[in-house]
Amino acid sequence: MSEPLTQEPSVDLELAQAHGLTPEEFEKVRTILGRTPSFTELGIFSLMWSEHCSYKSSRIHLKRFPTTGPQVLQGPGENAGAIDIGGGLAAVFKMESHNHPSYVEPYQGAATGVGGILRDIFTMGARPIASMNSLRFGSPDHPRTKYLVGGVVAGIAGYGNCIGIPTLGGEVMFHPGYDGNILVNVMNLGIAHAGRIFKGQARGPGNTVFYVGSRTGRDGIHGASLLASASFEADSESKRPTVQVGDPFAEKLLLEACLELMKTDTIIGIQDMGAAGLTSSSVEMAGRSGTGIDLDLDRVPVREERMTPYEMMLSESQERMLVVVRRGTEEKVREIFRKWDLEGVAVGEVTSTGHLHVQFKGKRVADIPVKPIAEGAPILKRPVERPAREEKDSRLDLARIKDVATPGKALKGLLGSLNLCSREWIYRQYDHMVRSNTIVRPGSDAAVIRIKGSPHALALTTDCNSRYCYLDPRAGARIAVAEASRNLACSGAVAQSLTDCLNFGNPERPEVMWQFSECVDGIAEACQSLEIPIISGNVSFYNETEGRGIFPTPTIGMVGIIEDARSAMHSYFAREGDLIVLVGTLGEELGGSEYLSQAHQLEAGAIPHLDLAREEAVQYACIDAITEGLVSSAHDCSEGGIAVALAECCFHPEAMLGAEVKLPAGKRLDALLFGESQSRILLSLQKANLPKLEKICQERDAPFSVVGAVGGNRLKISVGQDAEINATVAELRRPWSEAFPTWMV
Amino acid sequence: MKVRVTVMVKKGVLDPQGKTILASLHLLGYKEVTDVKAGKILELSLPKMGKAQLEKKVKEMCDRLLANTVIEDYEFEVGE
Amino acid sequence: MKVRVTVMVKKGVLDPQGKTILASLHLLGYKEVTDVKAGKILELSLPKMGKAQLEKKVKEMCDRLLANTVIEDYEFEVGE
Amino acid sequence: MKFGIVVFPGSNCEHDCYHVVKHVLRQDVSFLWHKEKTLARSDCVILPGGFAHGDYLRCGAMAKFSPIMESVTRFASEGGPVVGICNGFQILAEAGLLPGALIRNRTLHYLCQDVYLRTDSNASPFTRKIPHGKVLKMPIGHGEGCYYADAKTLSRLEVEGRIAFRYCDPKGNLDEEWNPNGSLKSIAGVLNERGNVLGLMPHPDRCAEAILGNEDGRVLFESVIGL
Ligand SMILES: Nc1ncnc2c1ncn2[C@@H]1O[C@H](COP(=O)(O)OP(=O)(O)O)[C@@H](O)[C@H]1O
Ligand SMILES: [Mg+2]
Repeated sequence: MSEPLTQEPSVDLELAQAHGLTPEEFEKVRTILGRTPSFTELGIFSLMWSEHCSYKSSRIHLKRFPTTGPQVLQGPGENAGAIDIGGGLAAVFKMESHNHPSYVEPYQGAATGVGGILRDIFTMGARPIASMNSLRFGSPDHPRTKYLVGGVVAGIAGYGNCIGIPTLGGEVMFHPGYDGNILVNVMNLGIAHAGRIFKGQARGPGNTVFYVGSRTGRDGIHGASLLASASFEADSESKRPTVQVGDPFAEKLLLEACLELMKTDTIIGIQDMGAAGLTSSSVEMAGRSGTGIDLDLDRVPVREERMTPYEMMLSESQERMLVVVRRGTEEKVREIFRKWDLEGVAVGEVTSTGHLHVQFKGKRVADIPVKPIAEGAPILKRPVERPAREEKDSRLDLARIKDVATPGKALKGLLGSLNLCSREWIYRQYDHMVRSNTIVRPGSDAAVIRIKGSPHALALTTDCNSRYCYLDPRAGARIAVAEASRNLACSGAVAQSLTDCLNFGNPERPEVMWQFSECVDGIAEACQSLEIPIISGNVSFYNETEGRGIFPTPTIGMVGIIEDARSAMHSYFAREGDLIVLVGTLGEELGGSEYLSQAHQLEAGAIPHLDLAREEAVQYACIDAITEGLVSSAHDCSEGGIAVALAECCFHPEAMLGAEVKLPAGKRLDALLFGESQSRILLSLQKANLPKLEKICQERDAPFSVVGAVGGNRLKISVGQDAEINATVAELRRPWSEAFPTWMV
Repeated sequence: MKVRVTVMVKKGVLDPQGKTILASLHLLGYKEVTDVKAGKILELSLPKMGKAQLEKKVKEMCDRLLANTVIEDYEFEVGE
Repeated sequence: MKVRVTVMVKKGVLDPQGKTILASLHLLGYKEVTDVKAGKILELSLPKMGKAQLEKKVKEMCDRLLANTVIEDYEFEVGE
Repeated sequence: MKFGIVVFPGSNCEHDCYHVVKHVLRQDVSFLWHKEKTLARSDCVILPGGFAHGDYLRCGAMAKFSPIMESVTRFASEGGPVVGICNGFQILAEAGLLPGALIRNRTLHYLCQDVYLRTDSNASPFTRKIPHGKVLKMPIGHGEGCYYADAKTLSRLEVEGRIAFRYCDPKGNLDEEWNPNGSLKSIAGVLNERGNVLGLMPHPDRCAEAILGNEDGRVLFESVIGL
């Protein structure tokens, strides 16, 4: 080890703490190195051991996830997971968060979030073909909300549209709990040849390490470590001059160049340089392969003058990859990147030293044993404690709440609320048709894409009711999985696997860790029961501002397969005279509902009960009925209950159709119409198909009842003898379709 | 009165547009161009008012709407 | 040397961006703004050269690439 | 028939066009990388949608200088059929192969949705199989699709029957409400003087198969093939 660069600050505990390391962690660094780290080394350790890279708070919990299954080709641990989808093809997918950056600069934050998840996918050798986005914003009245919504949506559109990957759906929710911490979760799915999946590895000493893509600047230095380890304070905006700016055009070239390179036999391993850039890509690749890497920073393409080794190792500049290629194939690699007008520079070599050696201007500026830094990150067992608050919120005395007096008005109110209204204002800005695969467009329960050259189609959805997760994290997380899978079932797809994005507050708070742990268990239980393995995911902690954390939000992104693409189903009534069937039972559970929150400003009560066996029966009955070609539409009941679900069924984008529905009287009208009981799907079908459906439901042990018929231009819902809702579809649709654009103006 | 507001990407922040235009100029043979920065210009028309008042107002508009001060710098110039 | 090329929408051509910004300014309460025109600015860096030569070159770049004269006008200014 | 699909850096609908031509219509087809100089004996050239050069500066501004464009221009001047879809239209306009320009949508938003088009000219290889006045449903996906040309050019286009498609309501009536981007005269597609070069913002390549729920775009390809 030569002398540290003179201009670099000398390292002590204080500086280490400023980098987010605890005194114990700093001691551990010194033990590993046998000396005090240089400034550059300190930066490298702080990144690798940040929450973002090391998962130090979450790791012990994530072990409880079921991650295996016959379809799983690649589980968690690589850049993304992969499943077998038949015909020699694999679906590669993952979800990522870009919450803090999107709050600071919504357009670029969301855009670079898309860019990052895309690299995770094509790094595996898959061509990305579908994106989803799950968003949470603060109160609609908060002065920053509109600006954030506009910026985030434009950023996702700007990046995704330019690179030519359709954004097919997602979810949006508004709640004051997200005022200071919005959530921007983006998911991507790509298709690869099952036998040609690439990994982030650096095998074979003597092989060459290539830097490809855009040049390195001083972007987001300290982003990953600081953002992921320190909570957000009100004045944080001023502290952040280095926002990353995305360049979707550069990424498009990088994508095409990498896919072209992957057709040659040059690649040993490849990994994107996301947050923690050159540092995490080199350390992780060498770590997985038990090798070392020598890097020569003088060869790293930079776009700014006088960049220091510290800056180069920590930069989060976008649209870059690290590729290890077989020795002797360097010229082929250069040629491909030249064709695409991108940087493609050999910056190092794989070694057998087991060390990361970083060279700059003839001096060695870092010398770190790879294994201890890659695997020796602290694993924390943070205290977990159930908060007292839960007791109070779970009590809900319905006797003190007046039943709904004018259900028609209440329905219009719900349909015209920002949480339930049409999302067309958003998805119209997303190119959701490019690549010409889209069979079911955004607007239905799940989006469906065909796979060219295969008879199958894929269905995608993202779901999470975070109010449920706040009231009861374990049960809420279970419902998130069940609902996602139910949404897939409504398109005719059998759920195959999921990815998750676990968004939580400060893990140093025992009650946040309790929420986290409960949610993990809830997800695991539902996955076990429904046999849906988890193949990838992401954890985002510290979504907290001035002591106020978000609702626990474990977003689920799920992928299913439809055997015959032609049977893909949407959620709109399609034929006059069709019968409407409810698979599942009516239920009257009002706790935690959107209705209670909107009509009574109450976020309380027991959330709906979920019986996973019943759930499975209902879903499979729906899938069977769709597969056999019996139904004209399928829609699940979620937020807003059966009344909102029925209204949504009437809103066919091209031809609205009404319905007449009769429900038996229950205990309370509001609970019957707007309660959110689980495991319910509304089907519409021709009368002649009813016996067949009956048989399916009996075989599957799924309760069902005929509740009405499609037709006319009104939605009429009677309960017992009384017509409780009777409105034209047009008059219901107006508030639903106009709420978002009107609010955004 | 006319006010010309110029908004440019902050130093050090990536300017993908400028970068790409530079590459195109090189392709067209204008190799002597060494850098391109892209920005926007907004020409506002306002009624006559005092300079101090005008400057205060325009600055406010820039901070609130016309520029994104997280990644952009702005300047403005008052014309006739 | 730096050259600042300003590209503005031609008179008579639709300028949806200017129009939208004007509407937003009005929403924010800046009712006194009567018009907004949106344009682009491109700052080129070039080595020192004679003024005539420079102007000829930049004009050529504008005509060929930097502006579309069907919809845009341009002007440029040479700085230090 | 052999199709050539030009691929610019940033094109992103080249695979969609390829799929339609090759797998739906079973024609010969090859990609033409923009740095190439020849058209590989193509009988018809397609400039696909996308964001050539990121659409930085102006859509299509830089693509017009790609080496392949010289051959495309020559091919067009010899009467060869050339169609530019979406970004391809923007490139043809920038290159001067078609009149006018495409500017930002009047809402400033990117729009991805279905539109209705009235066929106003079937005097081109791409529209000759479409009955005059026929209404087609097609998706659009663009942020800068508002057609602009000066008054003289517009009236010339009209007089010479060079407006191929206009945005309309489902029955074929011109109506500003059904003009998604603010295009002058509701113009969605135009022809060059000779009628062999077509530019249009909507995507026939996204609606040429039953599985996608809409086959209205197919007739454009069938027209040029002569099926
Ligand atoms: N951010 C978004 N981007 C694109 N599409 C969205 C977004 N949010 C919601 N959607 C679409 O709007 C429809 C309704 O969403 P949601 O109410 O969350 O559905 P569900 O309750 O069935 O999960 C879905 O098709 C969904 O994909
Ligand atoms: Mg649903």
